[in-house]
This record gives sequence, C-alpha cells and structure tokens, in this order.
Amino acid sequence: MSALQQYAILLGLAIGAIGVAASLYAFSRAVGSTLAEPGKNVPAASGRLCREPAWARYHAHYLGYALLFLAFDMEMAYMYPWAVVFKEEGLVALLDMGVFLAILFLGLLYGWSQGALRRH
Amino acid sequence: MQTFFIGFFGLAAIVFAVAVFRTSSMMRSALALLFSQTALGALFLALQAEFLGVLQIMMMATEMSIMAIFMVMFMMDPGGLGGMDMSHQKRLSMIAGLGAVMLVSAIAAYTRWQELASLSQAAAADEQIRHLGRELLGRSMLVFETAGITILTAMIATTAVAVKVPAENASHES
Amino acid sequence: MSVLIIVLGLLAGAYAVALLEDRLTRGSFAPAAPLLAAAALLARESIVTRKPDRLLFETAPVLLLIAALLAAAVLPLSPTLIVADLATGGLFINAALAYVLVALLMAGWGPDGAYAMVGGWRFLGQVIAYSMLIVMPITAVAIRAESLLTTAIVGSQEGWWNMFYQPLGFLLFFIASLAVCFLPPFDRPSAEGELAAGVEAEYTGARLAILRLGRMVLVVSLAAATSVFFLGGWLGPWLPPWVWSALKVLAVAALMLLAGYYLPRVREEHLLAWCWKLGIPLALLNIFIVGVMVLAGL
Amino acid sequence: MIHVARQGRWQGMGRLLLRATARDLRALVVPGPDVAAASGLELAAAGLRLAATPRHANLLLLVGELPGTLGDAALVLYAQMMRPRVCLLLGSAAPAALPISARAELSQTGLLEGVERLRECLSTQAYQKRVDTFSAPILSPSDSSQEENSDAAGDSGHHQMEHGDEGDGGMSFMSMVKVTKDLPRSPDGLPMDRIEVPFGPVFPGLPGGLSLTFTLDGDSVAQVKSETLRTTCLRTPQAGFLPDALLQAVCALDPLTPVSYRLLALRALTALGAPAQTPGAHGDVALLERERTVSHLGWLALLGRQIGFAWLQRRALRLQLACLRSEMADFPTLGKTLRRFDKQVRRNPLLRARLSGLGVIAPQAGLRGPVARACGLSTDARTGDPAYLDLAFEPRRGEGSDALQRLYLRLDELHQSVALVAAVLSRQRPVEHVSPAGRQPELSDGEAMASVETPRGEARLQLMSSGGRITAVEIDTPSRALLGQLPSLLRQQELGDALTCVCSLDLSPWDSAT
Amino acid sequence: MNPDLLLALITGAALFGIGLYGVLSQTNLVMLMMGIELILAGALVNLVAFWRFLHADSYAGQMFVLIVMTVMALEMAVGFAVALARFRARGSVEMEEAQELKG
Repeated sequence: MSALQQYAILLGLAIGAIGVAASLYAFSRAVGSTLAEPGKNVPAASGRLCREPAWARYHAHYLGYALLFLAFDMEMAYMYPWAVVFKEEGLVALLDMGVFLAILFLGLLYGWSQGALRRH
Repeated sequence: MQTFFIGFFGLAAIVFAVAVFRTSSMMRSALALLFSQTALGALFLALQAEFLGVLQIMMMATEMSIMAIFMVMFMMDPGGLGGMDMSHQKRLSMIAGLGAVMLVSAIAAYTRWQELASLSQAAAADEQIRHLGRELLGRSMLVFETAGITILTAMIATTAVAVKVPAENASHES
Repeated sequence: MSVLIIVLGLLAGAYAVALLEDRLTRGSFAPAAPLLAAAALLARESIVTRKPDRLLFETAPVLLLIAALLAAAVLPLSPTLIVADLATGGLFINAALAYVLVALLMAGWGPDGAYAMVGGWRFLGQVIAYSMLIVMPITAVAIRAESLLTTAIVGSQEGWWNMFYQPLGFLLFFIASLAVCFLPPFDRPSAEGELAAGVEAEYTGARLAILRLGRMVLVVSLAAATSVFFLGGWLGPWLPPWVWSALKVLAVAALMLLAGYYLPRVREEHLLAWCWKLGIPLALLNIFIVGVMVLAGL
Repeated sequence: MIHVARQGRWQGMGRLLLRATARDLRALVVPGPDVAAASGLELAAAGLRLAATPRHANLLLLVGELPGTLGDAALVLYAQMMRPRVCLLLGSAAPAALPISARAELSQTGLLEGVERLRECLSTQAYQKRVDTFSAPILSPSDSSQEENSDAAGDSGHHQMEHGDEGDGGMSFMSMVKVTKDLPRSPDGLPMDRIEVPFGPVFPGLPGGLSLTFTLDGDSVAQVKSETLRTTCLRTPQAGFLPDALLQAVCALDPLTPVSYRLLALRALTALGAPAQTPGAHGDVALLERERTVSHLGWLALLGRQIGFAWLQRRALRLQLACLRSEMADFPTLGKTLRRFDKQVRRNPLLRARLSGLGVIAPQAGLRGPVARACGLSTDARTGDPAYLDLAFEPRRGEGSDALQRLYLRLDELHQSVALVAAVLSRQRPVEHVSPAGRQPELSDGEAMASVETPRGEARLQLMSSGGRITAVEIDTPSRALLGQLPSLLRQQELGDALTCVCSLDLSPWDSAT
Repeated sequence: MNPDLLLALITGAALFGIGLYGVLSQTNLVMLMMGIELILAGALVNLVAFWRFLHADSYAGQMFVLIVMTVMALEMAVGFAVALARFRARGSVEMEEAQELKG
C-alpha cells in the first residue's frame, strides 16, 4: 500500500466518524424535537440561573509552564530522526544528543530557578 | 490523487488562514490558525514529506492551543460578543497582501523550476526519517546544536521577561 | 477489511471500558448498562446553550472521536491487522492525541458556561505537561526498534518486552496516558466534585453520547498504545496474535480505570510540578539509559 | 405528564428507547446526596446513579424539607433537565410550580416504591404528541429587554470602531489601557477579568444546600460570598411554641444530624421543668456517638466525591448506611470494619498529598468541634458532661491545622465513638430511640440553656418560657462561625483546592441557616 | 511545469499574503504574531515543495524546515513573553497604545 493510500484510509476513517455522529444526531432528531423552554438553555450553574456570559479574559495561572513548553517542545522534532538512526551511528549520536539535551535541560533548570515552574 | 490532495489541503489552509482575521472571536481565530496549520501538515503528507507533515500536525496543535490561551488573556473581548474591530489601515494592508501574493505567484509561475530539479522521486517515508537523522548527526550537526542553543536562549529570555518581577521593581519599570 | 475489524474491536473495547467504569462507580455488575445508557441518551433531548459558539460546540465531540480513532489506527492488533502502518506511526499517535486537547478546548469554550470553560483551560495545562511524557518514552522505544513503524516496534520486543527493558519509560507513559485521556486521578477537566462535570457539563443527548463514546475509544486507544509500545503487542506464546493483543489492551485499560478508582484527584500545583520537576528529567534519564543499553548491545 | 414528556413521535424504536429511559435513571438529588444518605436512603439499591449536573439527569429527587432558596433551585434544575424527565418527592413540601411525578414517604421503601412508579410512568408516557412548556416566575429573565439588545449586537455584529489610518492615537476606539486600568490585579500583576460563578446550592462537591459564589480570577478564587439557607422553622409564632412544636422545629433544623438536635431540644426542655424524655445519661452518649460516626462517614463520602476518590466515596457511604441501620447492640461490631477502612484511607499517599497544607486555620477562640480539636484545642462540650466523664472520655486532638489533620481527627473520632458506645453497652442496654412525648408537658417559667456536642461541634440552645409556652428561642450552632472564616481561608486558592478547603470544614448549611 | 509544485507554491504565496495583511492591519501584538506565523507557514510550504520537487535527495532541505518550525515556536514563546511583560506593565498589548505611551 502506498503512503498516499494509507492517508486516504485515515481520511476515510475520519469522515466515517463524522458520518456516524451525524447519523446518531439524525436518529435522535427523528425520535423527537427539543422543546424551547425558559431557563433551559442557560448554562447549568448548580441550581442558580446565571445569565452572564462566561467568556472573559481568562487568567491561566500555568503560563510560566506554557511559555517554557513552547520552547522545550521543539526538541521532540529533533529527537525522532535521531532515535531511529541511533543504533547505526552509535556513540556519536549519544554524545551529540546528550549535548543537545543537556543544553535544553539547562534552560529548564534556569526556568525552575527563576520561578517559572509554579502557579503564578 | 496527489494533485487533488495538494489542491484540497492548500485551499483548506488558505480558507482557514483567511478566517483567522475575519472573526471577532479570539478562540475561533486561534483555532482557525490551528486548522490552517493542520491543513498544511496534511499538505506536507501529500507532498510525501511524511515526517515533516506529522510533526507539523502535532506541534501546531499544542502550540496554537497555547496561542489560544494567550489570546484569551490579552484581548479585550475574547468572546467577540461586542463584535469589535481590532484592525487599522485595512486598505493599505489589503493592497500590500494582495500585491505580495501576485508578486510571489508570478515568480512561482514564470520560473522554470524544471531546470533546477535534480530528482523527481522522494524516498520512502521510513528512509526519509533515517536520512534526516543522518543529516542531523552528520553534515548539519552544527546547525542542530545551534538550534539547541537558540532554544536555550529563548527559554532564558522568555523566563527573564515574563516571570513576575517583585512588586517593588515593577513600579519604577513603568 | 482490517479497518472494519479494528473499528469493531475498538467499539468492543469501548464497551468493556464502559462496563468496568459502571461497575466501579455503582458497585454492581449489569452487562447491558452501557447499552441502556446510550439508548437513553439518544432518547433524550439535546440542546445548545444560549448564545454559544455553536461551531466549536458541535465540532468538539466529533473531533474527540476522530482523534481517538486515528490514534488507534496506527496500532497493530496482529502483524497484518492494522489500519495504516505509517512509517511515522510512533509520531502519528502523538499528533492524533494532540487533537484531544483541541477538542476539549472547543468543548470548554463553546457553550459559554463557566464550569466548562475552566475545565477546558485546565486540560491545556495538563496536556502541555504530560504530552512530553508520552513523546519521550516513545523516543526511547524507537531507539531500541530503530524505527517508528509500530509493527517494527512490536517486533523489537521479541526478547524482552519494553516494560522490562525500560520500566521507567513504561511507568511514565502509563501515568501520562491517564492524564491525556483525563481519567481519574487526572480527570480535572471533567471533574464531578470540582466543576460539576466540567467540559461535559453542557452536552446532552446524542452529543453527550458521542462525547462519551470518544472518551471510551480514547481510553482503549491509549491502552492499545501502551500494549504496543511496552507490552509487546501481539507477542505471546500459544494463543493467536490478536487474542494476545486483545488481552493486553483490556488488561491495561482495566489497570487504568482501577488506578483512578483507588486514587484521589491530583491538585493542579502537584500535577504541574511533578511532571516538570520529576517526570521530564526522569524521561530524559530514561532515554539516556536506553541509549547506553542499546550501545552496550543489551 | 405534559412537563415530563418529550415531544416526539412513536417510532419503531420507540418502545425500546422508552424502556431504556426508564431503566437508566440518573438522579440529581436536592438538597444533596448527603442529606439523602443521612436520611437512610440508599440510592444505588434503587438502581439510581448520581448525576453531577441537571444536563445529565433525568430524575429530580427531592428529599425532605426544602427551605426557600432550595425550592427555587429545584425549579431551576428541573427546567435545565432534558426531557423526558421526572420528579420524585420524598417528604412533605415542594414548590407549588414543580410538577411532581410521584411522591412517597421519606424512607428506603418509599424510595423504592416511588422509583417503581416513575419507571412505569416513563415507560408509558415519556413521549407525547403535545407537550407544554414548563415555566415558573423565577425562570423568566428579569431584564429581558437588555438581553434582546445584546442579542442584536451579537448577531449583526459590527459596531465598527474604525479610526484613522494614521494611528493618531485618538480616543475614537475603546482603549484597552482604560479598560484594564482599574481592574484588580492578580498576585502576578496581571489585570484580568473576573467572573462570578455560583457553587451551590446543589453542587456535587459541596454539602447540599451550601450556596457559595466564587469570584474566579482564572481558576483561582479571588473572593467568596456565602449565602445562607433561610429557614422559617425557628421563627417563634405569636403565641410562642408549645413544647412539642419546638421539639419538631429544632429537629427539622438539620436533617444531617437530627438526633443531636433532638437531644438538644429535649435537654433544654428538661431544664425548663419538662419531665425527662431522654434515654438517660448513658443512652444519650450511645445515640450521640452513633450519630457522630454516621456524620463523619457521611463527610468522608462527600470528601470522596469532591476530590474524585471513588473508592472512598463508595466505601464511606456503605459504612455510613451500615452504621445508621445497625441495631445499637450490634453497633460496636462495626468497629473492626471501621479500623480496616481507617488504615486503608491513611495509607493512600496521594490523599495525603492532596490534603496536606490545605485550609490551614490558626487555633483561635470561637472554633468548635473537629476543626478546633484538629488544631490542638480541646474544645468539646462532652468534657463537661458527667456521663462522658464517667466513661473516662478524653477529647482527641490533632497537632496540625490543615485539611489532612481534620481527616485524621475525624478518623480517630470514629474509633473513639465506637469505643464509647461499646463502653455504654457494657453497662446498660440503651433505649434504641428517643421516645416521643405522650402529652404536652408542663413548663416552668424562666430561662434555660442546654448544649450538645454535635458531630460538627457544640450547639447551644437557649429557651425562654412563660405560661407554658416558649416565647423566645436562641440557637447557637457550630457552622456559623466557620462560614465567616471562608473568605480569608480561600483567597487565591486554586478552585479545586478551595473546594477541598470548604469540604474539609464539614460545614452544614442547615445549622448555619438563618 | 509541474502543476503540483505550482499549486504548493501558490498556497505558500497566498499564506504569505494573508500573513502580511495580518501583520500590517492588526493592532494587537498577539494578532500580529498570528500574521507572522502565517508568513512563516507560507515559507514552510515553499521549503517542503522545493525539497520534494527539486531536491528530493537532499535532506538539508528538510533540516531547514525543522529550523523554520523551531523559529515559529520560539517566536511565539518570546512574543508571548514580551506581551506578558507589556500587559503587566501597561495593561494592554495594543500596538497603537504602545506608541501613544511612548510619546
């Protein structure tokens, strides 16, 4: 099977999932319709009607982690190609990647020491 | 089939990219960017760059999600409930954007790429990753280590700039 | 053909997961309970909250289901029973799992309800920590297999299963997979006692059914991933390969649910700090150890 | 059935779906599962599953009395449930607007009966061609015009706030600087929006009836407001209470610990000259201590639900029901099970991590009950009780002041209570129940005061009587003082942590009611 | 002329153009970064297309794609850090207000 065919199958799987969902929705619709009633479509808030929208500027207290992640995440891009040729390249690969990861780890340590790794 | 996929995902990427600046909901904007990048990833797959494509699809999901949270933090009306317009010099930008598209497309169309080509078959995906790995550890080792240093620099810069300075410093900074 | 078998297998696995979950929360065993629950959900009304982001609200459950299905698509049940044996299988599964996060963010933002929104943003914090612990152990696995092909990864475990070859990686991967499919003790985005079901709170009827189905399939996918990457997939004596695969997947899924049953939810502070200060250094250490072991010819 | 049914057609699959709907009942309990358990209801035995939100529930289960705010909450919750939906009332009163599908007495048999009837009702009538909308005054928006306006703005969308291309910095557009200038700052210096989110009165992780409003800054709690339940049961009638009426009123005060409050009322009445109706000094001890066990186990079950610890929730609930239903003579045999349970709870490392360091309360005057004892104070009304002293009672004390210590203390008290009951049994056979009064007792004029150490701490009752009637009632309950601690305790805590703090205090919304 | 290559290049050009529009027209630092992301994404498409159709045997091209991806991530990280610091200090990440405060 060529790679393109495989992707086509995966795409088909995704479309199939959409189809299943759509048919379930259609079935549910066929059983009956939803009646609009007062208060029904207000988001549930443990027994009180709370009509204000919840969309506000949200304070993510983990933003220090998030910023570190953005940078740290990139190391994965290099690690996979490295991993598959690790055995044939031998010691060079270990040392090379060791240096790379050590550099990144330093960054993590710096972030840690400066208090990026905590709830803000 | 390849041409179809390239066209389809290319179009999807463009449509989502346009949606980024067409909506007033920040969440939609960030997610549109995300799906634009995902479509690009799929485009890479169609171009038989499997590793890069999957990597793009994966990286952008988390990165753009983080983009989403920061947008929600910093924009005045993240839900877009007020329908506010947050742009300026629209006309100029539109002209510049269109002009750029024209120019670059023209270059793309009138260059005789065939003469530059050296090989028309890509290796199997499995082989590609290996080649890329060898490239990383061989010729491009310096580039790769430089990337490491760059990431380190970015991490340090990010932490230094973003992590809260104690209250007494903050006052005279502004 | 194999696509159909795998999809049916996934659904069967999801049913088993639902059964076990029901058994754990209720204490009594009812073989038809998940079926009844699904039918009841389809029979119930399904609403959209007032002034929502309708697009995101509707997309989220389907996206979750797709992400879970695609994650399972690159995992083999036997040497030939696999949907797509991608050359980048080990990476592709990460890519698919990343969209679980996107789905939950959409589900959180869409209905414009406070509980759901907090749940969605909570999951972002959780995933940006624990997705690393999915990726890094897989890297170590790929070092040993010299490939990202999932079939090759299973093949590389002929001697020692990776669970024994790199127990540290297995442990981290298992914990991270709990976090990614937001099972207890990492069920913070859909926590009942903290957010009244969080991201699931505004989903009703058929939409909730899809969301729950996606969640169950996700659990099975991650159990299958654990089995393929660390438990030698279809490898095993006497029984046919697919039976071994099924047994291992069910065992891992049961372990995942049981772990949550006996543990309280993790606090956000600990969740993040443990992952970044302990998990990631350990994962790096794991890669290093595996590298040395591979070089030493073990 | 018009408010119950879903508008729909009968289809081929209809019958199957109806059966499934009737079998798969997900209950939302008002005031809460804790009250249901304290009333001896075992929901799982009736085949009910608990739902966390009205969206996932199809059965609204009303247990006991519902004072004002809870009645409103029940209406809102019912409105937010998806059809087909039913409502079961166990107890006496419910809001008039609420369509009750079935009612039964407040007992396990009543529950089973009621659920049976609901199933019947659902499996035949869940779909109707014509249905009515359900409405109540509280559900209609008070500021409808305003809402329509914002609707229009949201749809048509674009108050285009165009401004000069030169960027003259004009004030023609809304300035973000201005918007954020006066916003309160988070500890890390970011001016963010805050949203007010209600937690309670019917929230899965809090005691049923407790109604908090958190002002959330992201996911941490910037401010907390608590709203108390408003009950009228202690409002003195014009002519004053008759002793029996008072007894009933005080008992109805707190459905979580009815025995303690009954004893409290009886003691106060006895002090006013009524003939003693309590089962005698040691009998009191046995009743009180059994209730303490039940209450502490109920708290553990709630804590389990709050922190998502399914094992703890289920196990504690089972033990609670076992304690509640056991004959007094058999009660001490539960001791062994409780000890094993205790060991399992303490062994859990994640539980320790979850609770330690949370909700630290400095030892101070005014604290009562387990919260006070956990931080090393020996505040305990039982030390003044001769019956307890006779049994060589010594209050347990913890040495920290966080949520973990409170857990440990309550676990300790479980064993202590069982031991106390065993000690009483070795001396005499206590009466099983507090006997009801035969006729209205004669009261002497004057003032009397009684106190009882309820599971949550000391409650005091002050009565004034004249002419055989009680003219003034003053009750001082343990939860009220703790409620005042909440704002300082929760400030800038993460949401989950904040809820755990609240839960660890074991507040009763009932005994802090006004 | 290879139509696939042309399609890919036009996609890249379009993304670049949209990104440029975004960078020029948006007033908000974060929205501006989205424009930059799109410009870089356009560059990515071109790089991959060139690799595939011109030099499929040279993996320096893929390496270059990795580098651009890294740049995208780091641009976001640093950009957000700057935005965070600005927001803390001024309460806004609007570009125009930044100018206004400078003057």
